[in-house]
Amino acid sequence: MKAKKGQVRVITGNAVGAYGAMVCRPEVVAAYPITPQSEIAELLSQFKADGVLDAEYVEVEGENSAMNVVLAASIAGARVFTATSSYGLVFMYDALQETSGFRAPVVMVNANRETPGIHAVSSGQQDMISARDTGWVQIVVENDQEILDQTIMAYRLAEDYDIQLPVMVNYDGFYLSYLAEAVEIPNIEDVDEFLAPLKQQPERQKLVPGVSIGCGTHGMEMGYVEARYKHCMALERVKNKVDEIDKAFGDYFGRSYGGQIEEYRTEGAEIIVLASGSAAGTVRTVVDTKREEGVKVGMVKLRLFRPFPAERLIKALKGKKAIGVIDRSLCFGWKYGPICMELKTLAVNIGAIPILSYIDGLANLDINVPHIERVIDEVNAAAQGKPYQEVTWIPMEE
Amino acid sequence: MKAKKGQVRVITGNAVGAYGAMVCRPEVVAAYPITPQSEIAELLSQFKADGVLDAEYVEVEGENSAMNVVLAASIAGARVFTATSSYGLVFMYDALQETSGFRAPVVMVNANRETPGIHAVSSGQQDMISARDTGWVQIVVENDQEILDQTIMAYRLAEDYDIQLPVMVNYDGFYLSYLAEAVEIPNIEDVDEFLAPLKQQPERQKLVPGVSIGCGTHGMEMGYVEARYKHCMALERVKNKVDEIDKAFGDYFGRSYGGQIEEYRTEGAEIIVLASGSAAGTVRTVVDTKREEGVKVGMVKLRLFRPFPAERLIKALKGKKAIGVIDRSLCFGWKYGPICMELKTLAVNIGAIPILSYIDGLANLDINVPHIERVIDEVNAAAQGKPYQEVTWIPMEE
Amino acid sequence: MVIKHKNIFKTESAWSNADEKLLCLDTGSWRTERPVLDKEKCNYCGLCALYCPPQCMKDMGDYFEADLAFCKGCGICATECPRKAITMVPEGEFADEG
Amino acid sequence: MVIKHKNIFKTESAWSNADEKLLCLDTGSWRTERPVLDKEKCNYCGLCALYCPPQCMKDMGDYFEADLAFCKGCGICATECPRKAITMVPEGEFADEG
Amino acid sequence: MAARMLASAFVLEGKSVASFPMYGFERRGAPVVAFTRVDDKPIREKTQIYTPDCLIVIDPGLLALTTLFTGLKPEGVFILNSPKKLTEQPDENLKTSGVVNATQIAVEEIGRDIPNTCLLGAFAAATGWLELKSILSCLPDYLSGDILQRNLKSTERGYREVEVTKW
Amino acid sequence: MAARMLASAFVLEGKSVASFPMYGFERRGAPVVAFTRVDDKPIREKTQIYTPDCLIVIDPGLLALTTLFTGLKPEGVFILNSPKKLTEQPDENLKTSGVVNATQIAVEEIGRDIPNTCLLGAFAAATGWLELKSILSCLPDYLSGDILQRNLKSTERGYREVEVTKW
Amino acid sequence: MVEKTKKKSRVFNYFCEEDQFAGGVAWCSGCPLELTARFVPKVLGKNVVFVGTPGCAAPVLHGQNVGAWHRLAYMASVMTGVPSKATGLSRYYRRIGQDATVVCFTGDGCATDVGFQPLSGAAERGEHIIYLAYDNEGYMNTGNQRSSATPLGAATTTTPVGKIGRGKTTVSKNMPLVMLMHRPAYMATATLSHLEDFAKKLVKAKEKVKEGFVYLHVFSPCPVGWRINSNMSIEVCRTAVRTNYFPLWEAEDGKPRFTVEIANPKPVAELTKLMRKFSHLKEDGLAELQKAVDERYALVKNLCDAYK
Amino acid sequence: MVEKTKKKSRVFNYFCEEDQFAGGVAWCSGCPLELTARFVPKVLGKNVVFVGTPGCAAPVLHGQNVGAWHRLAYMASVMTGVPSKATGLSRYYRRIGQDATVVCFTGDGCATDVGFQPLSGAAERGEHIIYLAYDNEGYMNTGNQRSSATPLGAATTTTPVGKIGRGKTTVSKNMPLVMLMHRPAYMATATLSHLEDFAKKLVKAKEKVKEGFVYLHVFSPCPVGWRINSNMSIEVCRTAVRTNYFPLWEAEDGKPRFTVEIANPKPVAELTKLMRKFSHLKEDGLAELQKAVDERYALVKNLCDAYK
Ligand SMILES: Cc1ncc(C[n+]2csc(CCOP(=O)(O)OP(=O)(O)O)c2C)c(N)n1
Ligand SMILES: Cc1ncc(C[n+]2csc(CCOP(=O)(O)OP(=O)(O)O)c2C)c(N)n1
Ligand code: SF4
Ligand code: SF4
Ligand code: SF4
Ligand code: SF4
Repeated sequence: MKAKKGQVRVITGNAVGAYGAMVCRPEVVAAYPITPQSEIAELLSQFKADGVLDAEYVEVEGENSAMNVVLAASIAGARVFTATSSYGLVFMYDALQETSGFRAPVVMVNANRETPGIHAVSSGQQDMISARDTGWVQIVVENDQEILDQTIMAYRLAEDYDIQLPVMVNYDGFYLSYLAEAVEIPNIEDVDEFLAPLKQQPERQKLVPGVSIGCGTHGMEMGYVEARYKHCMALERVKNKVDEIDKAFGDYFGRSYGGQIEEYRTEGAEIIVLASGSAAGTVRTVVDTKREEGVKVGMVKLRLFRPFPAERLIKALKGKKAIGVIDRSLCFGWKYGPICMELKTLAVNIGAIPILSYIDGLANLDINVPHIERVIDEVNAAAQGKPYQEVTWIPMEE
Repeated sequence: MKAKKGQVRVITGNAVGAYGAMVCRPEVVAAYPITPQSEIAELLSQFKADGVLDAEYVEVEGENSAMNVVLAASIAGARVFTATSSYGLVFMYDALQETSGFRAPVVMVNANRETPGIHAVSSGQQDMISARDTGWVQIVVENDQEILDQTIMAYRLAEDYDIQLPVMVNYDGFYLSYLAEAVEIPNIEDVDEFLAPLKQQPERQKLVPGVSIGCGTHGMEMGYVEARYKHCMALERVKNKVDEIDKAFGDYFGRSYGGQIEEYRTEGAEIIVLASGSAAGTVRTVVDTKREEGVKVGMVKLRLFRPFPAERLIKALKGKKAIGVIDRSLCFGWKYGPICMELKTLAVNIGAIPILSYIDGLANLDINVPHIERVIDEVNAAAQGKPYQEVTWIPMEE
Repeated sequence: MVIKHKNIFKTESAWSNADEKLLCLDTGSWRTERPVLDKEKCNYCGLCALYCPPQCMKDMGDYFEADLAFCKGCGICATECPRKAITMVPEGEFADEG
Repeated sequence: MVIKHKNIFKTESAWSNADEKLLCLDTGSWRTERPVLDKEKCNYCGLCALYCPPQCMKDMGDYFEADLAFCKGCGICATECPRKAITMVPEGEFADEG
Repeated sequence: MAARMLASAFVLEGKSVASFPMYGFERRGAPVVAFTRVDDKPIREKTQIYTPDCLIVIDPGLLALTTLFTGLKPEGVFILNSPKKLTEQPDENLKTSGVVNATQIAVEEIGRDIPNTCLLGAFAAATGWLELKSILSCLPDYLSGDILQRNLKSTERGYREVEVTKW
Repeated sequence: MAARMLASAFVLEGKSVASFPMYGFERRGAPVVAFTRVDDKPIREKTQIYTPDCLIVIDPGLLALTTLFTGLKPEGVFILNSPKKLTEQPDENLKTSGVVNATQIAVEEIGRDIPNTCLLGAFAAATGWLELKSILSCLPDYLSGDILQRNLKSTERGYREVEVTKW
Repeated sequence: MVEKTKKKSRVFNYFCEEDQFAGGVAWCSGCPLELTARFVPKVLGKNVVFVGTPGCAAPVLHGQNVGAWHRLAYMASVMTGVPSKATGLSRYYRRIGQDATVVCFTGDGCATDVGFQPLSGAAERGEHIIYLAYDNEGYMNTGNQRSSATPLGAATTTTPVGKIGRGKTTVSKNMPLVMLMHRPAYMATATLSHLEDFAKKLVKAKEKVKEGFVYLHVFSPCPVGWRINSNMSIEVCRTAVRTNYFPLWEAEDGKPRFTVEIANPKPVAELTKLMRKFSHLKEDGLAELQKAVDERYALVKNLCDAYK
Repeated sequence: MVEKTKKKSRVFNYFCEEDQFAGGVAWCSGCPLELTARFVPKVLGKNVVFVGTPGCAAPVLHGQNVGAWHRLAYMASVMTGVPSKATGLSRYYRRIGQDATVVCFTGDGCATDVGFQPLSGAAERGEHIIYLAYDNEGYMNTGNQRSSATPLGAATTTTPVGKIGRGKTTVSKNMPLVMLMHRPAYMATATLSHLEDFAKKLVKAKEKVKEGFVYLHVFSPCPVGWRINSNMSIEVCRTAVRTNYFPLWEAEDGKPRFTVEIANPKPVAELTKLMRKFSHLKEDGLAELQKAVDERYALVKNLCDAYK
């Protein structure tokens, strides 16, 4: 560990997002306000007004433009940042696809919120799920400190020459965006140092005036296939890269998160709860209690959602007796929650064990201790060969 | 069969889409032109100019508005129609989510095309995949006649009181949109008759001026969960409904398509090719040849993509020895093609047999006979226990 | 699945209906000041009632009276009254009334 | 996987570069008529060259000449020439030339 | 469009047809390919045609393409729009060819460089797969009025003026 | 905001804290709830608090809520902003309560109806979980200038004027 | 004792309907938006169908579960879809002969920014809808961020004042004139200090929407975001008119005319001093703002004069 | 024999750069868009960065695999993102001191319809970009569908003529004036018959974009879609100017002035007869179109007069 101790402040998840961006010295920032993200846009504006942040700040007229602005600036060579949530995320959908297709290393934080359809200003991971086919890297974090640390790691990942992909850092809106915790804000020079390895890499292609070069050209037939193939291969490379960067971050700053997934008390565990986001924190506490009661339960926290960390999940879950997956969102057209549905793709590799899908915490509802206890009890029973229910909408049964 | 013989015309898939809409007597139509769909917008305009189509036709300024127009008209009580493709589909993404969340029985045809990111004016199912999390019903068809028949069936499905969901009818852009085939256009009175059962059902809620009633209200907490739950349950109901309507259509018009999936020579088959869209037609011919050669191969054609026809697929595939899945699109973040990835979710139920993923036909490339022969040969080898490659990008190996 | 949830909406999607439930806040409790009328000065022009944002002024025949259940105490009526017939008085002074 | 495909792009994404490959169509073949100049009438004002959409007129010092590799035969030069120095002649008449 | 007219004509003769064009990226000028399948049974393949029975070339410039005849079936027929006659067998696979100056006929009859219907006439004559009258009776589905009349003439002239060679 | 100031004060005393509000749909006026967790160990739960150790009520109107005290731990503390004193034990679970007329103090000191900092003072006094000076030294992180001075006063008065009852 | 005239204001005569809203709705104290929302259906009548979106007017358009804030029909929308939804409704209602006044009711943020494209499109198509934009010069519901309608120099949470920052650096989008150039069947500016003027315009809007598109731009200060004392918000409206900061005019078939003319306009400082969002402006800042105001007023005046 | 003056047109003096395009580019024969695309960088120079989108100008912006149609830097975009992408580029280039002229190059369809919102937003923010909209009055690349810029009565594939249909039923969006009301640093209308006028405006655009936003609206008839003989497209441009159908003007800092004034404007029928998209119009149809043209011209004229 080389980094000096940073400043500890009690700030909200949103403020953490803003600080996380700021210490990475983005050069072009564009954002449009939306609950529960607005505070980020405001704070970055304030940083700029106070001369603390030396960036172009573009007050765009909508999210679609926010993404286009940072995409283009990134292609021109800038380090860029933006932030959104829900309605904003789905309104920039075409731009999201373009950004990953152009291989622009944009970093965005997304404060998870329910998507339009049924109007709601409330927490839920549906927006993240809605963007799973955009070709972005998607990471989910659990608490405020992780928002900050992951934002820094996101730059190191996105701008890596072997990756060149946009990265979305997701955190639960409301539950984290407004949660004030004590957070250590690293010194900006230490962040410079951590991101310095990027400078040793070959330069990525940039759009330069006066040079006969064009970006976003038509990929014709095999040109198209090639570009898509490279995109998919880069996503494959992301998996190990996430582990490596997490380790490097730990070595340097003294905090690390397990990379693609985190295993919590999985050693000797017979059953596993798979969770992501802020709910993972609560799951930890219940795992501890249940362990004390003698239940051999562990938790796997999904940190990387895109690309889906298939290999590490298989490794972590192989040999277990049953799994419960908690989803804070829906997978339309399937009975299971989306993370559960994707996990089941690996069922053949994991073994034909019970995988129980739980849908909970939609629309600001709590994923609380009794809910998680229930999950563990049911998964435990299933592990012992008892009959079980494949899918449970917890709130509908209360 | 009761319907009289319709008029046979040699027209393109797009024209078929326009006729398909017209015979259902939509009251409000909105569309924005885009290759390869534009012909639909043009033909519907011409029908209207010629007095053949008695509908409001709204020449919107973009696809996002097209969807909003028909959504609202539908909520007011109208039968509505729209058509798009690719860039248009992803630009109306927020509106797509709203439409399904509002449970508006909008019918849309989508001429499949590659999505932005890498610019391309070419065929591919990526747009359909990009919309899989919108809560829409998504159906894929194989040929021109099916475009027309499925459009009619789509109204019967969407407006069914037990369903009340928007339905997207997908067909391969270029390969079908511009393909001229002889198509039977049913008599409009027969279509009226086929859709008449909708009139016997209870009326869905409509937005009426002067009445204290509001649509798209905030679903708070359990209100939200309830609405989402109903949405998911309606999607579950779609599955059987699709089978029923297909049967009813067959009884009445003499053409039917198998409902959620079609099984082609699956009886006695040991290996299966799972395909969708226009490629399925070519697969049929290769299956026939291979059968003659003694290979016990059959095809399953995926017609319903959302909701995913899990139960019928399990039934059709259980006991087979190996499966090859042909995807004309990608599932970012997974190695497999998207339909293959979803199919694998069912692997535990189907049995631990080899499932081979093939990615082919991107960006207007052909999914041709040699490719399909290769797929069948490899799947056949895998069925015999030979080692196999999990994922193959066919064009990259050529 | 044992659904214990009792449906909130009769419809498939989320429709609201004021006849079923008219949402209403106790905005009277926001008030820190209360409009007090000097009936002598009032000439029943109704400007106070017209400008009152929550439109909570009741027509009393020859003067207007704020509905204290809803009056937010903004003071617009007092400012806008051409006759200065309305005064804003701190709520504290009415504490005993309930 | 045995990748036989040879990369088209050097970069990760799709970048084009006219120095590497300047796309160019044989637009000369679109022509059904060809501009023919009467040098006597021409006063070298250059309007034909300025208005020519594909900008295919070459400056020959005291007159302009269409590059027949690219001239699309639109006839604008002939229409716009203030001296009527250009005539459009059907390509058929030049069939033997090539 | 011509491909569709051809398809309609075959349908009139009781065949199944499937016809589709592949567009280039460009607005115009770049080669556009159209495929038409004809069969007695329903057509299920939805692919490009790699081994055609007949090749119709509208732009004689394409003769320079080395791959032009790749896949053309033995006994295949080749129809060419060109003012010049073929002096030698363009491809060894090729047994029958029909050349017609469709551009000129079109310019004369229709007044514009739209050689397509003329080539349909030539197709019917050179292949013998289709009656001229089937084509003629399909045109009114696509054209009307004066333009129709002109195209009917152009088709007929194609039928009559095509020069068929057996190699 | 008040919840965050409280959290900061605890951090100053070396505790771990996690504090978050739940917003209603409305712009203002509707009840807004904020939760603060304090612990010696890192806090991992990210849920609402169902069984609080202390309940601070800013709007006395909420006393009418029948569920107000649901979950309050035995030995729990209840802080109320009200001009009126509590004449009877509001809930049988409740052992300690502190009442202060924070609205009035705020109006007097700050000039506006912002009773929050005053209630923090009352909280420190009634619970004894926190030193007054920890709160006071946190306020400059959130406020400045004249407003800070006024709030400091308001906090102190809350600390001094809260009327603590043990039931 | 003062002589009482006992004559109620004429504005009452424009009302054809009771207040359609619940007594207690969650608008901030003193907010003219509340007055706007309640006033509009009183004049337009029961067959108003509101189309609305997130923003401070959400009570106009979003119920909560089965509950609603008012007794009118309405449709909630994402910010990107308001006028398009109104189009769908109005087209169908007209088709079936259903009497309806379809009213889009959004803030300036939706109208000038993230929902501007469909608004412009609906105007171009001449849809039979009324679009009412209440202009509080920012995104208020999300916490007072700048919108395209935020004026030069104003401090908002995204154009904050700081060491370097001096409020918004560009003038606002001149939305009334931008919309005039769309040549709606009818359009007008209005504000809450001039209620009879507003009522007349609503009456005209209801009439002219039968011919085509109607746009209403309502100046609606935000006491909370602009930092105005709650009792002064109507006075702010009035002062905006009297300083020519917000001139009152209307245009039938593209021909503008003033409905209120100000003989001796006051300086804009009279307006800015009523609120604190401009309190950091020094003399030069105020002079710049005054220049922007003058320039804009001259533009409207020129156009009005041309059509006299 | 006519006396030869041997004096080359002055327009040549505005060129500072060779043609940047390949000799053979896939624009239709006689299309003024091709002339526009080739003309612009000749005047603006090598550091132009084009941002473009699908449409007939795609060659300006989309290469094909590694190949490109021209030798300039460019960025391709979806239709919804052009001015926002230009913003991102221009902000960064200015920040690092890179000389660049960022030019959005789109059709009217993108500018007035599906890409209008970001255009309006960029104008409001005063971004340092040039937005050039070539106006061929429809979506040409997708097959001549109507756009918001399609004029009253014009037949397109989505406003076709038929038993009932009579072409477009609404007037076009008055885009130049809508943009004027955004008060760009500079804006101008231009067309291809008046090349010196156009060149001067480009030179001014390059200068004024240093101060803020620049909008150029270039009338660019589509020989194919409008059904004009290919040799007549420049004449159509000229006639559009001479009939006041498309007046030539510019506005620095919001102050419009004519750059070409027409003494005796010809009736619009002189224009419509040069193409077939209006050929179904009877006398009344033409009269309506004439009225629309007159009304619009009067509006510009009033504004120009006001700033004289
Ligand atoms: C696409 C999208 N982006 C952002 C938001 C977040 N949002 C909700 S309300 C609001 C402000 C609306 O401003 P305005 O229309 O002016 O209304 P006001 O809040 O001022 O009443 C915003 C940005 C949203 N709902 N949708
Ligand atoms: C979101 C979206 N919708 C539709 C299209 C299809 N499209 C491609 S080009 C085009 C027409 C563009 O019109 P305009 O901008 O006027 O350019 P022109 O074709 O006239 O040159 C359209 C609608 C698209 N590319 N993206
Ligand atoms: S405004 Fe004043 S005078 Fe008029 S009715 Fe109200 S209180 Fe009376
Ligand atoms: S104080 Fe405000 S809310 Fe109360 S009556 Fe007066 S104007 Fe209405
Ligand atoms: S935030 Fe402003 S505009 Fe919104 S309700 Fe409150 S005072 Fe009115
Ligand atoms: S379609 Fe029209 S605008 Fe497009 S290149 Fe051809 S002539 Fe020009």
